[in-house]
Amino acid sequence: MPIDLGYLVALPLLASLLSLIPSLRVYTAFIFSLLSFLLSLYSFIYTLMGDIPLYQWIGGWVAPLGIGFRLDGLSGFFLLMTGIIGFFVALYSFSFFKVEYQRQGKVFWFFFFFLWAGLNAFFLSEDLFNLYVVLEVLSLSALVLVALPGHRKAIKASLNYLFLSILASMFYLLGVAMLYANYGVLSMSLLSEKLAGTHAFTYALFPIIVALAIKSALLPFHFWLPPAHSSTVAPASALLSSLVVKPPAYLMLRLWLEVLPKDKSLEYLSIVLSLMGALAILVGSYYAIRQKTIKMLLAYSTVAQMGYLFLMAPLYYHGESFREALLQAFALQVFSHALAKASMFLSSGNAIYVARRDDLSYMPGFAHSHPLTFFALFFSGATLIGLPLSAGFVAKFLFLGLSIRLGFIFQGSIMLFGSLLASLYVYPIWRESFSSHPTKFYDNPIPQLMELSAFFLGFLSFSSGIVTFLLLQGIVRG
Amino acid sequence: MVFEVLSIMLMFIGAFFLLAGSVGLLRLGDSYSRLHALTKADVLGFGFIVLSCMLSTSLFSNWLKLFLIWLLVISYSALVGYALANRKKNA
Amino acid sequence: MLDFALGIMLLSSALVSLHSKDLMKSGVFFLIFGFLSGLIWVRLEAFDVALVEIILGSAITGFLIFKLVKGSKRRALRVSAFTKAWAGLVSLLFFLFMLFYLPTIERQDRVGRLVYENLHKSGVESAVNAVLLNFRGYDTLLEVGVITLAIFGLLALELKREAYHWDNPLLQSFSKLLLPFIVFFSLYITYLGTFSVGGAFQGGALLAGGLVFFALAKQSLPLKKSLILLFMATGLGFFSLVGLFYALLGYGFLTYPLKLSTLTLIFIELSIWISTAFLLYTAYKGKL
Amino acid sequence: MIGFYYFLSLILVVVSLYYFIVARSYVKRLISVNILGSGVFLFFVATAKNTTMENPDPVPHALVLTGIVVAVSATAIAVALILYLNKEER
Repeated sequence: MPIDLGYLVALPLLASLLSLIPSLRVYTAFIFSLLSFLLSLYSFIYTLMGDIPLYQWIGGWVAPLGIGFRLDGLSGFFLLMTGIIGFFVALYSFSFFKVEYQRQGKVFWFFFFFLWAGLNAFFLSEDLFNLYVVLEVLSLSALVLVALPGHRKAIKASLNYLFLSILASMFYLLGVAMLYANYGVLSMSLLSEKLAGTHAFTYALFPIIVALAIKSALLPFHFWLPPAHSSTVAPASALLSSLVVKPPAYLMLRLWLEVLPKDKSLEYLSIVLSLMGALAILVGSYYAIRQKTIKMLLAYSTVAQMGYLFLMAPLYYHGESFREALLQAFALQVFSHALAKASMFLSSGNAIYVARRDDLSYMPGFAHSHPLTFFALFFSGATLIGLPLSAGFVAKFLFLGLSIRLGFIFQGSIMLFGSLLASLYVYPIWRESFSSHPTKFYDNPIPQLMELSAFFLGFLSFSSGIVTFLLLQGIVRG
Repeated sequence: MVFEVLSIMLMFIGAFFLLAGSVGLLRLGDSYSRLHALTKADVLGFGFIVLSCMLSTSLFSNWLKLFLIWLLVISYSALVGYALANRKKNA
Repeated sequence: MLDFALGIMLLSSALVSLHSKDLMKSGVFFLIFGFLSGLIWVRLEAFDVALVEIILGSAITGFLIFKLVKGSKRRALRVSAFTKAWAGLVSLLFFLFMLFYLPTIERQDRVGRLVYENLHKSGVESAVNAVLLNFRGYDTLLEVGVITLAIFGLLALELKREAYHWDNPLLQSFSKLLLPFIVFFSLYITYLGTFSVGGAFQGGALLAGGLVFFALAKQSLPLKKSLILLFMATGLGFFSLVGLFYALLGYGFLTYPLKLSTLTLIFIELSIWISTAFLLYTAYKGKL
Repeated sequence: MIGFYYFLSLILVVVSLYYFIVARSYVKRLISVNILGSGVFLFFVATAKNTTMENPDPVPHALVLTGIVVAVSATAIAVALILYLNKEER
């Protein structure tokens, strides 16, 4: 029985308003994060069984007039990802804000639920202008989360992030205005019919692709991401790195596979994007290896991992016949990176809580004093590299198979080299936390909830490699 | 018919005073006297334009709205004139 | 001919505002740019947009920017000659690229014809407000969310800086005299929105202007902090509650049955009116 | 007449893009972003007028209204952040 998709957006919004009331804060935070998680789970299960794609026109006004929600395999899968990460980050934040940053803890929940509502709204909506407003919701709430700690570095990072994201939003709006001027339609499903056989959309494509590249920190525009993601509190940077950079890449894939017809300029664009993706992997990994502090290392690794999604751009263009396999590989790569990065940022939060320092050389010997956090680091690191059994491995394996079958050897080789580089920057974390004679032995315990949530996220990212056939069933059905 | 002619004539007089005000703003050297030109001539010009609009409408509600607008313009331009002069003195 | 004159004035004010070294001058010319673009919207028969642009786009944005002009250093960012060169190149290329694009736009009626056909079903006579509240009501819900999010974000930063004010007896008495009329007039503008030009955001912005004018004379509103917080949150809260209410009733999210739609829309407009006003008022004060 | 406004919006966008990159202080960068927004909104409203109907197409008007409110809220946060930075410096 299909639920009303409006709940997925309206409930977190209400939760954010309720969390302003001091007495209700902890209860609303727990109840509504659980509720939103169950709603996302239900909508994912619905994509496994119900008839999809499910369209719901808000206000009863059909396509060109009104705005529509669209739930299909891909968006259901990403809703599940948002639900899982949101729920575990909420658990982590309960005890984190009791122990540290009490002042920020009061306002954190408002922006946390707003971010969650924005992500749900993004994965559901199929109207281009509506996506502009949701992108603005995402970047403003992410921005305040970056500026939360209040020290100078965080404010400067969030200011640069703000200017770049406003510029990107205005470019995206210009692209939408150009499409509306030519085709008179804003909804994606109608646009795909109108675009067949015309050429005017290639002009509008340029501002949109530049905007999405800026928002997902593709190479030439990646300067705002490392300071932004590393200068804020652990749960906020976990949310930012795993969830906020993903929607622009998701929108680009949806535009590419479902809306835009085949066109010469699209092919050149896919080659340019693939080169920028490859450069992002190489440069991101190079900087990640040279970093001294764990948060900067993880932020640069986000830049590198996002490069994979753009590296495969030619496959999206040529792989018309392998549409299901491409969707599965893309979804799994995003899913595995999101969970792994979230659990790594949360466990880095644990490390900083214990060691009171951010730089790598002072990482406490986790293997001895806090085995749970070490296992979280191990599992999520394995997923980032793509060791077998993990979801990362399955995603890379699918991508590799596709790139060989479609004859894109360059993309396949860059991906393999990228995995090698990934192991180069994940290994120092393991070496430090596994060192037999740690520089300083820390035995003050980390709150139980913080360790458990980091561990579960890492474990899920690793073990979901085993159940991928179940996870990807929704995408196969449509 | 006479109302139209009258309103157009009033419109021209208003426009003339606005022109005088802006010329005064450009030509006069000292900022206080420029302030004089700005507040006095423009408000007078505006009054004439409002008068000409009043003549051209037959509805009483429009007539009342225009009168209220004229009252507002007079009061706030006096206030702005006073504010600018005051800030200029203390700055 | 008039368009040409307006266009040139708009462009020159933009250029002066962008190019001038003195920040106060660029702030003033930004205000002029805002008012001129408001005039251009009137020229293009976009009256609702003109109202919002003049109040929100230029007056309140200008006021926010003026808060910055005194404090900030002029040389915060280093800009090398190389940056200037590639910036010029990029914008020139973008200009040529768009120049090729412009001729491809033809004259066609887009969604507008559909809006006018379904206007009678939307419960509101004015076309823009029908689109804003009923046809694309979800956009407006998220947009109220954006402004609520921004201002609460501003409060979360806990800026201790005192807002600019000028306690002058004349200003105090005049603003006290004017405030009731402004409140009444902004309510009239909001209610007018269901028939012709006007609406929730215009009225809210107007009331915000009145409140800022009142607070400019160093007078604080006689309301408690929690009440102001409540007013700020009513827009988003009421709108999403109404959306959920209709979803629970089975009509669907944000779907208003025909006979109830006018009433619901008026209540939604009032909630947006009160929350926009107090949100922008807090944006001026910088703290509660 | 419409073509002139399309061209005007194009110039506004390009000029403010140049000054965004070359801006020396955060205030100038903020002003250039706002002017870029006005340019894009002018493009939208010119499209609204570019129809065969006698009164213009209301959808772009609603979109521009939403855009202006979003731009104002982003400017409000930018102002708060810049004030914070200026306060820190002294």
